[in-house]
Amino acid sequence: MLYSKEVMDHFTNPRNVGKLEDADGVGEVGNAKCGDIMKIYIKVDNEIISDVKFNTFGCASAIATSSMATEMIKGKPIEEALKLTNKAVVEALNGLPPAKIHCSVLAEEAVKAAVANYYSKNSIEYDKELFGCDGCCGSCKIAGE
Amino acid sequence: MLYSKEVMDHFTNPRNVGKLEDADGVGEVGNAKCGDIMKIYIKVDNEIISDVKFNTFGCASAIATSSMATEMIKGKPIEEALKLTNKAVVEALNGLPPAKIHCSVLAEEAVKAAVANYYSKNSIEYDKELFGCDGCCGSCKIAGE
Amino acid sequence: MKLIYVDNAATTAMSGAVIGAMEKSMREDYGNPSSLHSMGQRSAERVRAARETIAKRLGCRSNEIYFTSGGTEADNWAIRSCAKNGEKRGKRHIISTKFEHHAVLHTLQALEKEGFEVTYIDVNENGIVKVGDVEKAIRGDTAFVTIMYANNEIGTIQPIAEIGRLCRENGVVFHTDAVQAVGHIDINVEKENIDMLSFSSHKFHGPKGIGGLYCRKGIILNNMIFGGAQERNKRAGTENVPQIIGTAAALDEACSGLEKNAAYVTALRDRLIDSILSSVPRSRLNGDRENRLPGNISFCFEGIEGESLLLMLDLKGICASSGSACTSGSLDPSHVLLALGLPHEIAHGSLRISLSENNTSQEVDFIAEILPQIVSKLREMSPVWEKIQIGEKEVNTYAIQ
Amino acid sequence: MKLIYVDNAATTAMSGAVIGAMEKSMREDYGNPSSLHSMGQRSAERVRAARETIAKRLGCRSNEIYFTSGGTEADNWAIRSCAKNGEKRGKRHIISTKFEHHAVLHTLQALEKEGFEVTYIDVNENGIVKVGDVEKAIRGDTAFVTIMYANNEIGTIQPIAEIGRLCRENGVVFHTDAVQAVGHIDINVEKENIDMLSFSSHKFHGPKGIGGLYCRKGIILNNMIFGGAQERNKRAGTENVPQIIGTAAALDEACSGLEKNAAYVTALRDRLIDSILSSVPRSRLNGDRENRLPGNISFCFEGIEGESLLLMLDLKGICASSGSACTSGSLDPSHVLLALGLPHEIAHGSLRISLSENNTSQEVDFIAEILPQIVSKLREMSPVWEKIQIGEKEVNTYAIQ
Ligand SMILES: Cc1ncc(COP(=O)(O)O)c(C=O)c1O
Ligand SMILES: Cc1ncc(COP(=O)(O)O)c(C=O)c1O
Repeated sequence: MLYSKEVMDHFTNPRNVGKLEDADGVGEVGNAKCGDIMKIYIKVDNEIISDVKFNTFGCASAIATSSMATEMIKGKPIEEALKLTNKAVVEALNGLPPAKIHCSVLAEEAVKAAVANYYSKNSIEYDKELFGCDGCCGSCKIAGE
Repeated sequence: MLYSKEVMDHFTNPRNVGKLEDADGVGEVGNAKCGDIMKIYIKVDNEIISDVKFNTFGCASAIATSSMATEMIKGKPIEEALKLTNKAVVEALNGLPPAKIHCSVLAEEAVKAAVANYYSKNSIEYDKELFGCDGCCGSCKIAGE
Repeated sequence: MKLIYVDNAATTAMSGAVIGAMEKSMREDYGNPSSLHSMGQRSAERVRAARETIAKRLGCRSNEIYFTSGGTEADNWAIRSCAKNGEKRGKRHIISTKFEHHAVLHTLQALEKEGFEVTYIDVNENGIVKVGDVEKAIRGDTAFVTIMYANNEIGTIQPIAEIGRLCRENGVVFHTDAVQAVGHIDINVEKENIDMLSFSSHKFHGPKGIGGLYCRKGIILNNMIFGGAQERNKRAGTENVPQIIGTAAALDEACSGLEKNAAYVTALRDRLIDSILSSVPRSRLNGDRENRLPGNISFCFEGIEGESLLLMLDLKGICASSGSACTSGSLDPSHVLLALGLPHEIAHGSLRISLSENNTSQEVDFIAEILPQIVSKLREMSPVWEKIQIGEKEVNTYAIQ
Repeated sequence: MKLIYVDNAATTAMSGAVIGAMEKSMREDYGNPSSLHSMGQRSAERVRAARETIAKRLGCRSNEIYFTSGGTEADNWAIRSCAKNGEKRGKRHIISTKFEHHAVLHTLQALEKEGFEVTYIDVNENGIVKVGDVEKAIRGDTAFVTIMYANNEIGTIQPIAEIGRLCRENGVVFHTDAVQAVGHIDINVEKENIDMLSFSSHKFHGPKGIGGLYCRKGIILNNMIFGGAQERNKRAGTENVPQIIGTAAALDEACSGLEKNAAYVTALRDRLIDSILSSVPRSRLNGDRENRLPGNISFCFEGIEGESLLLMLDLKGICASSGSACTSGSLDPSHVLLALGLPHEIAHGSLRISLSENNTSQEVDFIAEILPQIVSKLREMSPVWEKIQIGEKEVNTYAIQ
């Protein structure tokens, strides 16, 4: 198989699909031209991510990484969400094909973008260095190939 | 099959194989370097080829053309033997592969060489034009390919 | 789960009769056709007969057929050979189209690096080359024209006979990659003014890894693979006797049943196209509605991405194809769909269903039922679809990104 | 008439198990390995497993194996790729031998026309390259060395590991055409310092028209056939799944039985060689007596020509081979025998008997009985033999003609 059992599981039964109308932070990365867009909604209560939803346009691994990433940050302190790496997502999914690594990068960045959005909305100071991505998956291409 | 039924017949049961110790004319053409030598012995009685034998070193078509050529001149007036063409031999054998046409040229030339030898021995004047071959099959290569 | 195989443009299931013929040949014809002994000559005779069969079906002489390891090698060979011939006469210009198969495109790109100039003709929105455009592109230094017979992604059939006539009139050699057409459309190289034609057996229920090149007598064919004297000294390598026999058997079967199969498959195709167009909003049929291969259905669905669609279908047992080359590590959508003028984001949402005479109307009905459900499911989780729905992002705005 | 097949160096009868595996694969694995759906991925998995099997048998990693359409393509590819790499670094000198297969020789000749310089090393009278000669030939601008593992006509085995070591020490890439050796001799590319190796399945009871190239990781492999992303983007064309599976099955079977088969075949070989040497006067074994492929017997018989010998044997049901390329329209005797220093006229009288484990001692006895009779019959009608007999023409005098 092209994809691991874990990827196929998260692709066929994606967790946390949907929108949060009253989200505290929303992050969107990627662009349709490149074939992947991820949009993550978070609800934050006492610095804890109490709820999270995603919407993704993209391939199976884009959907699976979104699903896995949301699972990995749900119920976690927001500080911890910021530490989520694409590597951790890939590992949790038991690997991705080389050409699909960029999807995990996108997932990491979507989470960060949602957190950044929450910080901005609430005028919380944050370290911009943590948010390297410009939201264009073109820059992730290097990682993916 | 590579060869016609007729070629295979003359190859497997070559007619007139052997030597004539008291030949009136002997012709040898080709050379071992090129892979074909034909030697034809004729006995002439009253300008008629009363007997003919051949020895050939060469491939199946070299043997078959020798055999066919000797059959075609046996019992014929010597003048007629001179008119034997390689084309007639090829036709009688129901064709040869293109790369093997040179064998039929060699057979024509072996007959002519034997006749020439007979003429010389008997100091009979003859038209040298009829005997174009220098005995080297290299010159026949063009015809064969 | 019973699989529904509708990826016949990628490759076809082998015909049972062809497998039988090949199995027999594998047992019997192991002699090398270059060997002089009877085992070898028997193989040579089988190859001769197979070549004859194929030649008859294409309308040429058997000494105009050369076996290759497939469509790709045939394309590479034809193009390389024509380029070399052109170069010798100082002609370094080539005409092709924007939506050729990679076997053609990548070979042309390699030639561009070597100093050749290639004019890639635009295809219309409907995926059909205009003969007039080819005419305009022909120059004094044009070495040859290579235009595919039918496109592998969108199935559109090109005006080959007319392009052939045009080339003949202008003294330019004409090659066509007919890999998708042979065995599916009635082809006669003589009548259609084709100088060179590539075909591949696995596209018409024959074996993979074998195909051939038709090269009209009189056109110089330069060797690409050197070695023994096989294929009249033009293509070295021990002949693949069982596969050659399989090719002849498959082509014979395909051409005998061509009319009947084409009618049957076309009817299935049209029913499925109509069904999808009516059941899936914002769906778009790629390529001309009529002038397409009997089995080809190519769609773009706005707001979703092809690979996930494909895999969702696969989970339901439906084996189809997306236009985009996901496995190749490329992030780009199909060059064919882009050549039609589709914006990237729409081209990403492509699906190719390619039918064969092995498919049933039950299968087609099942696809018609399942496909809209899956498209809906994916759209529900698509931020792109959301934007399309609320009109925030018009489809056309994608195009100018 | 039951045929006795002793032309196994030309090609082998397919193993029944291999045919079975291929027949199954033809029915089941029709999915295109590039397709993402389950049919396609199943084929991809089968190809992966086959590649692994082959890699294990050759002592390399599976991503160092590339499938080709046979030994010829593998040879062409390796040589073309090495030449290109050399050219980029200003190295345009190549080392090979005088008795390579035409797949190598003709490719090298094409490169010579493009400006490369090739040193063709002499082979000894016994058909074995001296490592010292290779060493002497290496220059600062040597791009690569290509020397066959075992010769196809006379069966001699070359000192590959030592040549490999020498090349490694000198930083020169080493390719070996191991088409005759793989499956017959134990080979380990790692231990033998081989950078690139060609093989062909039909030489070890596998299918025709498929083979492969081992290319050590780190050596740049330039594409020869352009198109799709198959073979890790190195060799385009839809994978021949059943033949790939057949190749793995055949190599596995050949290597499992290698020792046993080699011992059996070597014993048959030696018996037949001894018999011929003692029963046929003025016969000559070509190539080293010991250091040769288990199944190879190559003789020259003075005073007769190979093709007629071959056809006479065929009429008795014995399928063997002559050294000379009769069918190719060439009048020249084998370049291999000439490379041994044999005069043309003796080289014309060559016969190759190549045995496999399918041959029986009864068959060998039959050949030992029939062969001297046929040689006698042909010599009786040979004017060359007559001259040899009467001493008018010494064999050696032919040589200086
Ligand atoms: C139009 C076209 N050309 C060429 C090819 C290449 O053929 P093959 O895979 O047999 O090399 C294909 C299919 O893969 C094709 O569809
Ligand atoms: C030594 C050698 N190299 C290369 C080849 C070519 O292999 P293939 O016929 O599979 O292309 C052969 C056999 O034909 C051979 O014996």
